[in-house]
Amino acid sequence: MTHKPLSSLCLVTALALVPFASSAQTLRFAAQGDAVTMDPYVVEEVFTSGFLGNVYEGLIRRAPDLSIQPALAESWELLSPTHWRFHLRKDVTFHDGTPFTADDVIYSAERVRAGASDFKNRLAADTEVVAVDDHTVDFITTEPNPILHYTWANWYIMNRDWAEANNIGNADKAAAEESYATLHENGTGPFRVETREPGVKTTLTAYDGWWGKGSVPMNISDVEYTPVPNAATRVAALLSEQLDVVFPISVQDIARIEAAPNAGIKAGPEVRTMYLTMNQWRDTLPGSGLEENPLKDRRVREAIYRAIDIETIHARILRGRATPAALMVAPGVNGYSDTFKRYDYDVERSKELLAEAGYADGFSFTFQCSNNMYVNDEAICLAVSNMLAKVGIDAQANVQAKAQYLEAILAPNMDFGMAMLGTTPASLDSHIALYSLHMCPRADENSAIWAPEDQGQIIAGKSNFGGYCNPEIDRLANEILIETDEDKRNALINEAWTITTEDVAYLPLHQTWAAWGIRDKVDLQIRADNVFDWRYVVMPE
Amino acid sequence: MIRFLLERLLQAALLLLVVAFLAFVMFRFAGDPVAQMVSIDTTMEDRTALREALGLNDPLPTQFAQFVMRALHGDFGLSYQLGRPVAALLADRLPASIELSLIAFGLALLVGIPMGVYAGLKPESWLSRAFLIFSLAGISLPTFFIGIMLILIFGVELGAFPTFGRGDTVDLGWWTTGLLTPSGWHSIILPACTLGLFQMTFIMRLVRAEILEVMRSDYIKFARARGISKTRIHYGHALKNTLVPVMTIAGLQLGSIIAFGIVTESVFQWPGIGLLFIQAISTVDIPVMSAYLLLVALIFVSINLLVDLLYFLVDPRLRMSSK
Amino acid sequence: MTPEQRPNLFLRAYDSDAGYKFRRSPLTVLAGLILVLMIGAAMLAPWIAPFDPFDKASIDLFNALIPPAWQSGGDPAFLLGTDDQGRDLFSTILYGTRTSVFVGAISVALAVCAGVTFGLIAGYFGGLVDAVIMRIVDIQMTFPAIMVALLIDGVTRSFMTRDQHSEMAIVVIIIAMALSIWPQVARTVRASTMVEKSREYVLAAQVIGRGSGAILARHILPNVMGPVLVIATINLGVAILGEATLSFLGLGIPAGEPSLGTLIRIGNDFIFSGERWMLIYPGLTLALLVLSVNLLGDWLRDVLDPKLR
Amino acid sequence: MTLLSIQNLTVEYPGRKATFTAVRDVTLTLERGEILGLVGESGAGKSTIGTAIMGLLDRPGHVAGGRILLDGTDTTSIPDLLGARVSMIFQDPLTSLNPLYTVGQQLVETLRTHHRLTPPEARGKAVDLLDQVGIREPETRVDQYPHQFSGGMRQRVVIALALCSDPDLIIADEPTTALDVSVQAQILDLLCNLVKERGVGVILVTHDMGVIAQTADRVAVMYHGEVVEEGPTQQIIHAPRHAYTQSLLAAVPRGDRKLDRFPSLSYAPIGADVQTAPDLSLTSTWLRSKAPDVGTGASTKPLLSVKGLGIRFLTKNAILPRNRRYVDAVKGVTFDIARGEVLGLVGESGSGKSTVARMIAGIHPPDTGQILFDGQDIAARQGSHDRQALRRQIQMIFQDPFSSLNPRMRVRDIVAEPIHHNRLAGSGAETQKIVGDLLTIVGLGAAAGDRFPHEFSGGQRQRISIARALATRPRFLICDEPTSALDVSIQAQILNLLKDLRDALDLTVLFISHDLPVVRQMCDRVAVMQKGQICELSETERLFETPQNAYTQELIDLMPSLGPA
Repeated sequence: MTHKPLSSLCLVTALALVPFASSAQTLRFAAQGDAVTMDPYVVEEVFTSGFLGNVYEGLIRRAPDLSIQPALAESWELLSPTHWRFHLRKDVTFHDGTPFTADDVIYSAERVRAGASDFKNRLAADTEVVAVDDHTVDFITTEPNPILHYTWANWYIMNRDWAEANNIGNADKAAAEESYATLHENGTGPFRVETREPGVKTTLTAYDGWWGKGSVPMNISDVEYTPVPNAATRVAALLSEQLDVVFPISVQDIARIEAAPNAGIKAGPEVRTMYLTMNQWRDTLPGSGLEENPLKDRRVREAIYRAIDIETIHARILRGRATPAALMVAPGVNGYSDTFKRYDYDVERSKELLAEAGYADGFSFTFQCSNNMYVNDEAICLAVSNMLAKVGIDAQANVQAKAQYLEAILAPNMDFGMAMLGTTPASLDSHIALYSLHMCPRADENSAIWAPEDQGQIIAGKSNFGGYCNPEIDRLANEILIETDEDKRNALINEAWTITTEDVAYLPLHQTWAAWGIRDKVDLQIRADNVFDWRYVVMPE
Repeated sequence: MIRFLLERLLQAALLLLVVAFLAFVMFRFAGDPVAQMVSIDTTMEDRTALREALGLNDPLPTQFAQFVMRALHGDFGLSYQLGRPVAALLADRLPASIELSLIAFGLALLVGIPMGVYAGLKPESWLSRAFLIFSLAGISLPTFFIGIMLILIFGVELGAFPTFGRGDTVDLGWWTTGLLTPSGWHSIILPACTLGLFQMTFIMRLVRAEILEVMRSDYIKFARARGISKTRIHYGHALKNTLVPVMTIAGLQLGSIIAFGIVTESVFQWPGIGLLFIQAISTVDIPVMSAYLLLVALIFVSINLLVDLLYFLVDPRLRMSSK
Repeated sequence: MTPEQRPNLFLRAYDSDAGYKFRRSPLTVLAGLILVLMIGAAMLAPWIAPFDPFDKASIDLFNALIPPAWQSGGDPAFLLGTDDQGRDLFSTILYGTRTSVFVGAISVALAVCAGVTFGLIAGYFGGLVDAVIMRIVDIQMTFPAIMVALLIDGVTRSFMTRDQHSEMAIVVIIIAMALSIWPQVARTVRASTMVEKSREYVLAAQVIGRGSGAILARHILPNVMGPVLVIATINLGVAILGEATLSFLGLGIPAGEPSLGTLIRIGNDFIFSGERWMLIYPGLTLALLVLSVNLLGDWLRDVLDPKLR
Repeated sequence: MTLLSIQNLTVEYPGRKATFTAVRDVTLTLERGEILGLVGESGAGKSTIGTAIMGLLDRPGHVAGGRILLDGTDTTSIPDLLGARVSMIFQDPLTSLNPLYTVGQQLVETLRTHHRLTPPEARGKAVDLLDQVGIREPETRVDQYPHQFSGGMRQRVVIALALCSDPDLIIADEPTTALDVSVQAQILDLLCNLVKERGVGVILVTHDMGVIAQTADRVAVMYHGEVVEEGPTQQIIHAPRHAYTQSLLAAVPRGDRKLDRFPSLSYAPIGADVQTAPDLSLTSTWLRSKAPDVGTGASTKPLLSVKGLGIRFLTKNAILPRNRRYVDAVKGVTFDIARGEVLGLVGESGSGKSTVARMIAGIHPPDTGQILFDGQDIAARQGSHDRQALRRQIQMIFQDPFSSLNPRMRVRDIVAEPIHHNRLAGSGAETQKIVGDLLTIVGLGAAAGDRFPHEFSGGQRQRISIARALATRPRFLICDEPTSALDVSIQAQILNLLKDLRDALDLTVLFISHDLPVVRQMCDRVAVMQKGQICELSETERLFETPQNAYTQELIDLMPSLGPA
């Protein structure tokens, strides 16, 4: 490009009236944020992992319906309850042409568990990984784990030779020097990174040597990714045909895009469940001025539950694009059952319950909310706060950006009475939801939950910021972990969900729908976990 | 002259140190970076280890000393969020901001000064009144609102201009420019107008006031009495004398262009340092934020120095007294 | 002329040059009227507004997103329609204007207090005090308001609990705006003070034996207030805009207590969905408010100090 | 042919409430080579005539009637009137030149506007012009900027600029008012010589009768927009016919002999500032009743004694003390003032006389020396109660009546401030009584207290200043150029008032002025200051008749006079 600035200036006026031309084979795609890094082990975050899933591949992958598919592993078998054997695909090469072998899996297994990797829990520290031959790898665990590979869809395999040649160390967030892997990749996936300007633009091209060619309908040759944090700007860019796919689309903008002649919407429920967590741990409730903590009383929790008119939130704020939830896991997660029903919306009953518990005049507490983490999170928070006011509960909504919000709700601050959060079980199995959200967060039987000196050791219940504690659930969760018989396991899960629902451990709200804005004639598959798989994109020729 | 410069440099260095300290202190308290860097499921142990590794547990003076020492070497550390050296991040983003600021500022000067001169020379004409009302509207409408409206009208309804980004850029090795491609120029128009509008009306009002003031002065009356032509009086005598105060304020305004750039860049998703900064705020990316602030202070100080030097060129009184 | 014969204050104001210039400019009169009306309505919001947006129990989500009364689907009960929470937009705008005017007025008042005090001291005593204050002013001017807001935010965070902090949001933003305005006031006052202090009436007070404090308060202060008034008016507009911008960026007033900026931010999310009234009316209110303030500021400048920029 | 003929000129300024007629029905003529003096007090409309000729009236002022003919042609129909035919010299040389262009650039620009000249030719001509107006080394100075010239030199440059176009007529609007006496004489000489050499007509607008007497061929006396009398200079000065001219001339202080009082010959319509004779009987009540209570020492000692007074000002600041530059504003000044005496302090601007006054008044602390008041050093006794009591007895009247009163305070509060501050009255009512008396004494009447300073004229304001100064019952009064900003008729009234008060209250006075005739009328002894030092001090009459010092001699020689009476 050697345009002279002056002549460009003249061109600008001429071009102002010409619609934007685009190559049919280039996918121009925008989302809220950028992939944080090209190093697949540094941050576990949906967008980054999903983005890297087009560049790197794991041993397994999830299909558009989230079912498990073979990827770099062609097949696997359970030799014993603790001994897994994975047979690797043979015709795979990394983007630099190196063939993929068992050694790369061993390297990846080492690196994913080293340093400050965010993906440590993909493999227990004591799991042994052994190369049987160049294309066979064994995983030997100390305890039976029937869902060992469930979380492996975003454990991407890296190339040992490339990593060592480029001095790539552990995935370390506090590194003093930039890692080569932050800006560069060497995956086996269908796309290779061409240029990368973090936060500005990333361009990718299809990898000619990709083993899966022809197995998917994909016809794009290039991808141009731009992060566009501002929702209105994203919509504007889609409508002015500067972009082919944008995500996410706010629910209120869906109608506008559907009405546009040149764009459309694909929307579906997410696998993420939105819920309210109630502080049952503190002895006094933050923001209440009370000596005690009313939220420890089950009746009060049920009263709050019944005071929330989920249908109106669903209709007005989410414009029908959500699925009210009765459980802490969504349909599609193993262990979900539609036999559970929400407590009915019943203001009178709610008031009765409060009166029974001794709070006929209501009380107040701090209600922490985010405004940039979930679909319409701020509006939902305010609506909940307004609804609770009608039964006399003053939930003082404190709406903050993600950084401040997380600081407030994470232990040890726990500076809240109630907070709104969303959860997606990484393994798409109920166990993880029970394990991290419902198990008692304590280092051992005798220590207090969230005791400062124990905080470093807490693993079970580490997302249980409300401090819900029921020994029965702890017992069930441990049984579920090692139960290999599927029917028995599902029965145990069902039992656990029955107890937590009865306890009103949490207040599940809904699964919101994710909406994708798509330029006319572009076809793609959306996934409930919001991962965007470019292999399914078909652009008009 | 040299003594004056040295004095100003010393002052500037002091100012930068203070700004560095404030930047450091303020961002030290702007939220917990660790909460941002890890996933919700990370254990307390790992969080504590990370905090230790980042040096967040060191005493404040130690942290500040390290900060300054590294800053002097152009090393602001790695971005917590992006894992890249902050200096490199800023260097990548700076061209976009500078191009936007300069185009907006140029636009403001190019349109604002003639408008101001006209309104100052003919204060009673209806066009001057129109300019004045327009300028009031310009300083009364918030930048973000103007940006949104421009996007809505020219981007969405008319589809005439891109609504975000820089368009195609050309990498010159040390500088990435959007000014060498049609789409680059196409993309810069709306944000530059948004950013420039406030400055333009501001400069217009300033020039107008100064011209009115200068035209009342004795030497203009004397020049008229000597029969010097109107054009010479207006554009030679009046405008030149107007330039001195206009330069100061306009110089200071360049600083505010950078500040308002944050808003414009965020509305138009312009990939400049302002956008980087606002993203850094929401993720509490301390190294990026403090480096940005220092950079802004540095730019501001340099502009002030430049304005002072320009003074010397324009005003002989200063040139002489410093000899 | 004996005091009894003197016309009352209003008549004198009406008859003065300022009053004359005011009457002669229809635009200024209009701006004055609008401003009085808006500020009056905002101050009386609790009595005028049909709904109380702070009374959470009265807000019904069922009423959400009703368009203005004259549009199809509008409800006469909600003149300008409702927002996504079911709050009456007209009431919310009234309360929002109240917040905006409050934030603007208090921050300008604070800035004027600080700016006048330091400007007087710097200008009158000169020397080291002057140098120190003016360097602080220089540094302060390096920081755009947004960054000042962050700084204050950060500092308050360090000694307050979270609850206190979110309750203090409005205070934080006021202090931030005040901090970003005071240098300008201080500079102007300092310049005027340096002029005034060499005037002979100040020397006369010194000869009488008046102390510095009395001279500053009784003699210099009243004579430097003219330009300050102009700067204060203009900066009232700036402060209102600043609050709106900060709130728009999400660093300002919490969403539960509407200000015009937060209303526009919320409205901006609906820019494409057809519910544009949520953006347009708060936006118009803000523009009209600031425009009126600026028009009055212009008139004040013309009357009091044509030299001010 | 008559060069300039003004026929029935009327200039009006339409205002909001009424139309102000600045010039009414004025008819004047001017010949080539003639200097017509246009004299009158402020607001008389003399400058308006000048700007009307140039066609440079400020809007909304306009010519409402009459014609101005230049060589028989109406000036409004002469295309190259400005600069080419008519030129103007303004009052303030400091602001008449564009600070951003060199003197040469401004000359060349003007020359090339009016003559076909190449830049080098124009430059040559510019150098010639500078030479003609008496600027030494014109070759180098032509490339300098206005701020590098002194006031007098700048006025020469202004004259050179006015001459660029070889005009037929020059309007000189108070060309020497802003200059020191010595410079004034040189500029006036230059102007007279140029007129003779070039044969141009000059209209000299001034308020200064002395300047007129020295320079003008004919004089037109203006009063309230009208020409009340016109005639040859000698006739006007020595045999004025109109009552206004007579009162005006009577009020001009005489430099040649001392009078007891200024003749109270006043022209009736002057009205606005004519006060009823002050009722000095009141001085016997409050001002006298409590005689100064501190330090009434032996009456033979001087009341004020200044010894080796010195002060220096920083001219260039620097971080290192050794790089700082100072100027000695006052150095080794020593004098005594006896009780009841009036000591005059004269000198040109910058000679340090005001600085001496301010040190005595306590505004600037002196760096060296002593100020003994009633035998006690008031400079050294920092902040003590005694010092405050002594200070109270020293009061000061300032030069500029427009800035010496706080515009935001009512007159009553201005006068009451020293009483409140020194707790001289027992009650508010008593204070009000005293303030009313003081205002009556200075001839304004008690009702003036309700008004603000801007409602008063310059002379009235100076009376308010005097009332304020008297409010502490001072024994010592410093008058720093108390009348230099006033018209002569007002000056006479104020000076008479000061004389009366001094007599009635037995005040001791330090009287500072650059105006030698005024000093001769007012003072018992005179000290002459030059460059921060006193060069001569003696009895007034002796100093004026037989000056010992060369500088004093020069000042007295340059003293403008109306010529032999």
